[in-house]
Amino acid sequence: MTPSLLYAFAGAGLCGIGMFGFIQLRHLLRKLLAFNLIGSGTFLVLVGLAQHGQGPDAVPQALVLTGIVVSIAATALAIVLIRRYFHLSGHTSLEADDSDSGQGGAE
Amino acid sequence: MKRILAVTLPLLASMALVLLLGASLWSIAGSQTPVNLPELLAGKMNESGVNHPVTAVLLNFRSYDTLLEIAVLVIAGITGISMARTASLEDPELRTSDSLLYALQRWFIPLMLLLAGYLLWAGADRPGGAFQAGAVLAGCGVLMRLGGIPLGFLRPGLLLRVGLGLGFAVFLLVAVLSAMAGEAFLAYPPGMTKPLIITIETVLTFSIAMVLLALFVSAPVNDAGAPGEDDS
Amino acid sequence: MITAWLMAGLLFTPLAWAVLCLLLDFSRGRLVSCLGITVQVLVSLGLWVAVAREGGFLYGLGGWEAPLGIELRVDGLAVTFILLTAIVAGACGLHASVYLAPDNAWYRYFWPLFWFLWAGLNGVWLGGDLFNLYVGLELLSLSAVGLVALGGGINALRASLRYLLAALLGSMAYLLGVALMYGQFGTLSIAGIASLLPETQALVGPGMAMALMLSGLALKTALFPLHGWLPPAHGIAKSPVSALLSALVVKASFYIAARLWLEFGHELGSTAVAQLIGGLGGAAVIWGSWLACRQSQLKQVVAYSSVAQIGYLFLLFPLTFAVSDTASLQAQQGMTLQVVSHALAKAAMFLAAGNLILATGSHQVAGLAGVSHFLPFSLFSFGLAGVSLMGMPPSGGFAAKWMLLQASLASGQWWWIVVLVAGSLLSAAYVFRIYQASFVAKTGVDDFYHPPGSLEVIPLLLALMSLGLALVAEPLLSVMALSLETGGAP
Amino acid sequence: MLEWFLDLLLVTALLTTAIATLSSRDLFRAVVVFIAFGLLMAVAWVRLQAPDIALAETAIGAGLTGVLLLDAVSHFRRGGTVAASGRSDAAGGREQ
Repeated sequence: MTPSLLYAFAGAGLCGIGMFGFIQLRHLLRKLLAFNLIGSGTFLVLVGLAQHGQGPDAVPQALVLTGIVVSIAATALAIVLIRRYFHLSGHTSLEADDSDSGQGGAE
Repeated sequence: MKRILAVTLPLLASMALVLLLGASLWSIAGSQTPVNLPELLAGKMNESGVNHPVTAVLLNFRSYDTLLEIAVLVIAGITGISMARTASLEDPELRTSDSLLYALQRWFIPLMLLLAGYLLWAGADRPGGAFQAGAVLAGCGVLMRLGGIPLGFLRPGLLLRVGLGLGFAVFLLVAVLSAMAGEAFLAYPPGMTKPLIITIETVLTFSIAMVLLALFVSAPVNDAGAPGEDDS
Repeated sequence: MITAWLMAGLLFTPLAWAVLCLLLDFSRGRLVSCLGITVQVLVSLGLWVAVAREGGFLYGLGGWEAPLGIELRVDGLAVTFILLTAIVAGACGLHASVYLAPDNAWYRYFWPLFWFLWAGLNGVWLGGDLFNLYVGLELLSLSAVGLVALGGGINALRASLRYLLAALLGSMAYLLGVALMYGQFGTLSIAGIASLLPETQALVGPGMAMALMLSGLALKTALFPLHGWLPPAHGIAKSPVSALLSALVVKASFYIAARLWLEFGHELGSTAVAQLIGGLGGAAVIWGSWLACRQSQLKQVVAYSSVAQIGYLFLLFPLTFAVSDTASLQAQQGMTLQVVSHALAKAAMFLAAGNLILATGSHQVAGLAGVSHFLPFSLFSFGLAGVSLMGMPPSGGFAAKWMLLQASLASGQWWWIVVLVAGSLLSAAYVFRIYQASFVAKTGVDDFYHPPGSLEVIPLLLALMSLGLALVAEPLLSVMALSLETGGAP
Repeated sequence: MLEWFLDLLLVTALLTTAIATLSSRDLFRAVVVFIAFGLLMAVAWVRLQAPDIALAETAIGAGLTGVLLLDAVSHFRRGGTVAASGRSDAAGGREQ
């Protein structure tokens, strides 16, 4: 057991917490927070596990940097979509009451 | 009953996930990795053109990842500004007449600009680089915008789109030129590695900052009209 | 040497055109894109011919080899899918250039997203590195979400948000699997891991990694019961976009799952897992087709049909696990034919559906009344594509299902035959339902809008290709089978 | 020994803030706790000898995401300009 591995386990925990929130929560912004928690957990697992045996490893660190940028891009995009969705519909969750008419309908 | 089930099922599922993950982490930690990538990396560092291993991986060994990652950022930016209906950037709603913010602005913005420059410069040898510098630069812009300083270049227009694409375009150009000169896509010609990496990092810093700022600005705050509602 | 230029062109063109189109408005972007489509189709064709002649090769990006750098795996299957992408995406692009209204300010962003999508697809077909595939998948998903959201209406936004959340969760699960794989093996190269697997003792970690990656990819491929996000997104997007999504984007994540299964499945799979995935695929075939029969909106019918047709692909998993080599080969060939024929047929179907909606001004199946009399041409391409989906000879769908049937027989898994037959019957039902609606006589004069000829020709050509696929299946399959080992030239 | 203690403390804090982020009833608070989580993550990256990620996490993860999220929350609080009138449940983010 090394500190790195401890963080990897913490990452696993974060993934679980995030996963629960992602499924359970309705509010889109909260879902997004949960997704970010899963992301952080995954990154911790990636680096923590790789550095467990052999000390600092630049490759997973670079991967995590890439991953962070990708996930901020996704998060920011999601926020823009959520805001516009709220702006037009007044809903903050997908399971809105008009879902029966929401199937298709537009071209 | 249904409510309870709706809570317990995800709870059980995520607990199972954690347990399984923990077990596999424990199992993996017990064995040595058959490939020692850090050692390989250390052996090739002198060919990479920079002294900082993370930068070497990001912009040389795995530069294709970085190229695609910037593409992802640009996509997010494009979709962001496609949603944007900001009629005017000098919207009163956005201007915060907070004295604290004003003070923050006066002191922070020069400092942050300095920090961004340092991070960019440090990237080749020490922790730092385009992403961090770009993020700090974007933070600067956010502060300026919150303070009501009109950032004209963020108006959805050609200038903004040039800004979004510039870093990516330069990166891509370097990639394809090196493919023409050398043997493979993104294989920098020998001797040119360091200047090329520095160039890419500099333009990327600006582009990253632009994208992030565009996404912040493009949040549809003050538009009432739904554009072309569901027709084609 | 020529392959090096072709590879550079293949990687460069879509990305460069994306940036270029970002600077232009829709109409100019249309001109530039037509040029780009031509270039890309030629380059893809050139690469396909090169690989067909000389065999596949590995392409180290940046001049670095596998464990340290990223290697692209340019083999027969990959170049076939690249060519397929060039044909289908090119057709969708051309259709979109006429279909989308140039005066709508939103559509200036169509072309950049379209090109980024194409770049992502090529990246996924070629990817040989687990993490690079993750970035490629994200590129694909985000541009697809952007394209769905481009309409901007409430329903489009809801569909794209649902799509985005599903895609993000799927990629995160995949990335978590990648993290475990890296922790176990210290490398990200798929080929490298495959060569290390037989010597590995403790398989708990890689097994869990595999499970995570497969479930993430299944979510992104909309495998039953994780398909909830697909019909709204594919149904509400503009027709050329729906065609792209259904024909190509969902195949990308499936392709990765199939590659992982074929490379790692021997060590990490088990009969139970293989049968479970196959069972979900079978359920998708039945359930998707059943729901397709019950939709009242035209594009929803086509979207649910995608859920069903994707299900067939997952029969690959049980039909390649612990079976004879011939059965496994037949299943793989059936799978590739199914991907190709479904891509062509579904693109044709969505584009034709778009034309029909344009013509009738209605999204409802019932709104098609009178179409057969006044617009037989639009209906014809739709019907031809339907023939391939049903799996009637000599279509590509028939060849694919025939291969899968033979593989099921050869491996003694007769229960998949039931799925194949039931799926074909149900798909016949939903295709004929459309026909029936369009043959309802409508009194009065022809008040339909007649789409321009270029819109009509594109789906027709795609449908004909899908229909004639079985005739050229033999040479196609021989190229698809070219792996890196059979070739030799780098 | 002290380092182990610090690591354990940090891990506990990470998990606690994560749970607090998701269980907080008020959306604004949730975002604030999430920003705190991002800062703790940055410390964790320092402990993992990954200063690059620590910098990125502070600037991007905690900083920019935080600003974006806060901005969005305030937007929800104000209510949408078009359609939110009469839908008070959507504004505070309290429906679950």
